[in-house]
Amino acid sequence: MNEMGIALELLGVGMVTVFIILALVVILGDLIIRFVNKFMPEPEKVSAAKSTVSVPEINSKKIAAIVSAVSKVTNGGGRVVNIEKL
Amino acid sequence: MNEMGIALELLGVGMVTVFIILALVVILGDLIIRFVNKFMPEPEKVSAAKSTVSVPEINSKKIAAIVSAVSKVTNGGGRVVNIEKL
Amino acid sequence: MNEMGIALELLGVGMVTVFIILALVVILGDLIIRFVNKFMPEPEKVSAAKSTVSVPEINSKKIAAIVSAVSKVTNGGGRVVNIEKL
Amino acid sequence: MGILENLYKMTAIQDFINNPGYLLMLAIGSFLLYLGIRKQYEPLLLVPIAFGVILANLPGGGMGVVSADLINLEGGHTKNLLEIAQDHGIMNFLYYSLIKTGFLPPIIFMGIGALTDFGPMLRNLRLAFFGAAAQLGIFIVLIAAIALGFTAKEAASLGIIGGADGPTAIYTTIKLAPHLLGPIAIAAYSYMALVPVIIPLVVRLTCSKKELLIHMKDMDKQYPSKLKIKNLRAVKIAFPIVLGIIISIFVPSAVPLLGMLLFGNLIKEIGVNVARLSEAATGSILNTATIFLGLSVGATMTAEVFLDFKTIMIVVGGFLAFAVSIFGGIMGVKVTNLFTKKKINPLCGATGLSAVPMASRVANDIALKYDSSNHILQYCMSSNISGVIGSAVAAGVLISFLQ
Amino acid sequence: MGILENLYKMTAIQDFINNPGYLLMLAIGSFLLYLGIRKQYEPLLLVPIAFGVILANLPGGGMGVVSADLINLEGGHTKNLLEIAQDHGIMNFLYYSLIKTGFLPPIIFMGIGALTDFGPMLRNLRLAFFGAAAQLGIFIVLIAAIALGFTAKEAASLGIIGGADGPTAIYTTIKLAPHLLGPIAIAAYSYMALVPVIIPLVVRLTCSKKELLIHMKDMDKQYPSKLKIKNLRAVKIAFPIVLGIIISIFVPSAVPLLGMLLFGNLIKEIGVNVARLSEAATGSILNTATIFLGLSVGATMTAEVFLDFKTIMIVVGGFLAFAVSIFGGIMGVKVTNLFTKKKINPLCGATGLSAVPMASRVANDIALKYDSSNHILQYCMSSNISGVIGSAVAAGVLISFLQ
Amino acid sequence: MGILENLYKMTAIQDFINNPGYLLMLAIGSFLLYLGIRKQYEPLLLVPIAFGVILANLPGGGMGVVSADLINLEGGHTKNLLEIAQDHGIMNFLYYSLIKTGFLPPIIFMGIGALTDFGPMLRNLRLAFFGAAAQLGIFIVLIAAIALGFTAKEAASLGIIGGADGPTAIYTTIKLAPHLLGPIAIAAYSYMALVPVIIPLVVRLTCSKKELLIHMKDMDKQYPSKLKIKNLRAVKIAFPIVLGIIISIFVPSAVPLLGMLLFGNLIKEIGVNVARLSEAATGSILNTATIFLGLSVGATMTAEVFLDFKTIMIVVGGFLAFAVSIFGGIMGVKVTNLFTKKKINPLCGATGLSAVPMASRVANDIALKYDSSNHILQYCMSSNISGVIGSAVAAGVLISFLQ
Ligand code: NA
Ligand code: NA
Ligand code: NA
Repeated sequence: MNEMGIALELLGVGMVTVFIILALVVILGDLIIRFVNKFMPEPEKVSAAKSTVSVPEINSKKIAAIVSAVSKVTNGGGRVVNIEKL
Repeated sequence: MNEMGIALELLGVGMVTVFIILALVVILGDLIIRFVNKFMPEPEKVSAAKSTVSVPEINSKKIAAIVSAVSKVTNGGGRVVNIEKL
Repeated sequence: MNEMGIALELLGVGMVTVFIILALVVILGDLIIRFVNKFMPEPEKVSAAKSTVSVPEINSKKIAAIVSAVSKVTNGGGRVVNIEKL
Repeated sequence: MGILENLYKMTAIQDFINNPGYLLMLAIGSFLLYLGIRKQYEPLLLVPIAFGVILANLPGGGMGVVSADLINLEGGHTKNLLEIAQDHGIMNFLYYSLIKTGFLPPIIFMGIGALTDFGPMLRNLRLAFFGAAAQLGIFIVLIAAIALGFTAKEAASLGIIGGADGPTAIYTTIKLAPHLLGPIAIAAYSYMALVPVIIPLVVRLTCSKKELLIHMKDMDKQYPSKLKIKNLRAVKIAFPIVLGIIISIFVPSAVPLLGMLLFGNLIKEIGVNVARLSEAATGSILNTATIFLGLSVGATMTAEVFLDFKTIMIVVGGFLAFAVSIFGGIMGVKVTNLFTKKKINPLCGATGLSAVPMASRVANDIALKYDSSNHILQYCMSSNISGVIGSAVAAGVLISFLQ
Repeated sequence: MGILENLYKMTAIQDFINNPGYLLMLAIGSFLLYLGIRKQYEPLLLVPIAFGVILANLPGGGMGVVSADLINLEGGHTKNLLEIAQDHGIMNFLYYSLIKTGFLPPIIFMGIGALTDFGPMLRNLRLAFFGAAAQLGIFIVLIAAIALGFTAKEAASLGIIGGADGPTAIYTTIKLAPHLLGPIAIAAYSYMALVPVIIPLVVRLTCSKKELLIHMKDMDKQYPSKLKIKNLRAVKIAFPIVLGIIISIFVPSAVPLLGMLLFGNLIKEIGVNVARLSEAATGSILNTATIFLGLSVGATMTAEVFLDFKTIMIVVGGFLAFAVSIFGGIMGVKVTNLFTKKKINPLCGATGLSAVPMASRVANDIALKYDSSNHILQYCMSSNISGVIGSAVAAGVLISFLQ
Repeated sequence: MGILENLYKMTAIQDFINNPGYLLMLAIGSFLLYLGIRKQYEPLLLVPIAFGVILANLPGGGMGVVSADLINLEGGHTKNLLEIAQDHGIMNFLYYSLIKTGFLPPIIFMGIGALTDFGPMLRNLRLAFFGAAAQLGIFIVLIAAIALGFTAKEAASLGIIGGADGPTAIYTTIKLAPHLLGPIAIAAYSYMALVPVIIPLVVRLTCSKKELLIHMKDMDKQYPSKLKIKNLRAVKIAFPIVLGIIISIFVPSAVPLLGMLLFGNLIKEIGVNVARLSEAATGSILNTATIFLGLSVGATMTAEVFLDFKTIMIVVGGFLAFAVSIFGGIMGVKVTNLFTKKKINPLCGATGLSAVPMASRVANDIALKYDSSNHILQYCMSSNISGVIGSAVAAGVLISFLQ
């Protein structure tokens, strides 16, 4: 049966491909980690300084403090829609 | 006059339809309220519990704290629309 | 050479046009400033009153207070992007 | 010499000399900007529309919407969007992909739905009925316009201004008389902005002081009848679903508008689980749609199309449609009051014409002027919101019969 | 009399009498709404899909997606989008411009990529391999479906539900069997929502208590082997770029999905310098795409298309595909455990089928039930995330061979 | 055996062997990513462009933009967007609907307008004039390119890089020489990122220390002449309207760019009443446009198109255009200084080439190095902003004469 032949071939090709690709994911990931560990082991300082900017470390306590501060000064009329770390 | 005939018919059909529909709005609204009052008079608790699950990153206690803080200082006029974990 | 002729003409037309337009920018800007200074020297009160209606009534002092509060708790890393009146 | 000639040819100066109508249109565009910016007439729509008018009337800029004759090919085919963009520029690309397709008005209705709270209507459900009477202006002006020589399709597009609902007016006009889109849209939004003038005018002409003093809360206390809602959230979720299905069975041609309105409302009421969707519907989608709707509706108003006798008729007819709709709403209440003991303030009928929530605020202000304890805002909101449904239904009837 | 007749003709009542299937579809749409709203089954997708089903089955509303036969013209040409909108309304405009073009699934993948953190996968890289075994259900159900009379393309679209990935299932079905889009999308999202039921079921049938007690952190301490990542940010930036290129060379037909996924991930990892882009990708773009995808996928489910024997087969087959995929992942671990000293908890294989991060949470809960110190969430996330890649690769293979 | 053969056929390995140019393009894409991510060269545009280059050069992925020859049909017709998507995939769908139509650059200009503050220009209006002189590089490089064998249209697209304005360069190239879009866009954005290198270079070659010490604030005190603005808000609202109309009369072909720029600016200046619109223009619309512009511009750079002698000429010519434009701005100041007592620092001319506000910052830094009290940022901003208008006008002239 032709359709069934295709189906069986797809089972073979498909599973083999998926296994190859995810093996590649494992291998490439490993190689990238090794490469980076060897050639750029530390987050470079220039970039690091900049990158800390990118992870806004405003923790929830601070948010609560801000929110309550806002509420207070606006007599309940204001709301903090968004706080961005600069 | 043909166009005028259409116009008069539209006046009739249109106003009748609008009246029927808004009567249906009143009737259906009434029925829905009665139905809900009878079969689900209280906001179910299960659903409420589930929905806190769906706000994943910031835990519910913190949210409750923030929300109550906001409510308190705003005398109920403020609302926290969205809190995102940064 | 025909293409080169076009090129030289474009140099002429183009630079002349750009100079005319930016001269117009200077002249029109000047005229608008003079016109506004003469006919609406002050930010009109009516419009201001109207706009406060539509503007969430969070005045600038309050905003300053909020912003400084945010700066303080976030060590200068946060910024209030938007405050909305509910 | 040749350079100067070429330079002059590049400019649009000769076009203005040949057709001074362009200058008039630029003046009209600037006046609309003045209304939107200084007078704050529905600035969210009127500013983009006005700028669209200006862009469209800068000859040589290629930003005016061209007639459908240039888009239609033989055999019922049309140019495709890529050809439209290449032949007629980006504004026609916008207009023919977003407006002519009828796409944006339902999208805007989705956003409006997600901003609308049916709560006040559910709490005063009976008053919702007066949203029907306040559609009268649509059909009266339709008849008048036909008497004055408009075609039925044009007359319907003119009448729908009396629904006091911008997207509904635009949607109906796209379907029935797209060549009148610009003036009708502008009339609709301008008169919506003039609601604080038009409602008091009509009320003064039709209502007695005694009627305006009818105290809604006192009446409620005297004749308590309202159903108490025990689970508002469940009602609010069920309402748009049931309503959408039932209305759509009666007026299927209103589905694109009402369906999207109620979808928007549904995702609002479901709440946190689909908050991403309602944020998009009321935020980026609604705002983007507003910009492109405004610009491209404005860009339909080229000198050739706008400077026409019909434009003046639309300005006059649109005003009449508004006024008659308010009158209809008021008369609806008066007639009801003849048969009931529990009287209704006729201001709760005047607000049946949509224009949410401005009409209710204006009506509330009038009521408070007569009796400072007579807060009727919540009552007015009921007919006000139902007026949105009413005009969409009327639009559906018109489209269904005339398209 | 004539008026009443016209009024009746305007309504859709006769359509419901002629074809009661519409009513059934409205009931199905309402049931899907119930699942999405009350049961909270993937509400972000299921609510728009369900509403799309309802809109499509309001006869006369013109909101149902029409067959491609009505769009295709002779000579390999199709109607253009403007013609589609004018002939078939805005829902077909949406469907044919955004879905049929294959546009939205990659756009949604971009957003998912920008929301995905590859960190847990990079920290437990070896476990990523089990994302492959968990694609078994795709191919097994494909074979079964062909045996039951589906065409190869239909069978592949059915099988891909076993990838447990909504956009991938939709993309594959658009390419191979667009007439089955509605039921397949609904099955995919419904079963994703049922992961907390399906995983425990399969685990109970296949895993011994001893296996489920395998303690992942203890194993890590006993057999420490993992590479320490010294500069996570650099790895996370390099990873999507390198991976995207290499995978795409092997399975080019997966580029639209995986390329956009990895682009989204890249802009996420770059951080502040392109924050505007990742905000757009995860915010307005993703949300807008979700609304329009849901509505128009739902709108494909008109009575004629849905009420078909194949729909039931899809419901059954989709479930099987899920179950077999979970089984495959578990067996992958069991086989591996035969050859290694460092044992892996089979739950870390069960999560290979995508459904991030719900599958991992469910697996973690099961592990904790057997041993309250056995926190395996981070381990599960590895195969869970790699399962997304795995099913996109499987989709690429299917499209490449069958299209 | 058959399976392995089929598996191999599915991969793109043979394509790379047949055409190693793809590998070179992947390397170029990776290098551009390096510039965008690590060197932070205009990352908002360069990262999407670079990823687009990578996607386009994964053979078999179908993500490369195809030649217009494959899109054009006989009789001036083109494939419609649905056919383009089905025949050539989503990237061509994006490119032909958003870029080839000329849609996105004006949309991006709208966002830039809504981000631009004309205040500094209005306060130092006379300096705006030097934005004209700084367009010199456009026309000089145009002449040079024609001398080297480029067609007039190609030469104009190359020259416009000297306007230092990304969207303007892209818009002009779409209209005149779309086959050069990729390299021209990349050159434009790369050199904009290199402004901190190019301006000091040209300044060092052309300006004496004495000139660079000219103290702008002292000059202002010595020769006070400036008009005081009494109502800045009114001026800022009137300015874009009046300016837009007048400029558009002179250079109608610049309307799509300048009209949208000034519309964006107008909604910004109106403020709170239309805040929803300016938020959309600078937020979701601008960000979405940037992603899709970047990806699809990058995707035009397939191996066949890019690996051409002209690409190198564009790289060299683009640099020259930048340098000559800066030179033109400086010479404009020097010539003016010959005739006036109130001297101007030539750095205020160097900033006439756009690249807002980076050029001004760089010029300010140079001035401060010579005299730490000579803060010229506000002065530079005037010619810097007017440079945006200047290059859009130049683009209008080029398009008007050559299209
Ligand atoms: Na109305
Ligand atoms: Na999967
Ligand atoms: Na410039």
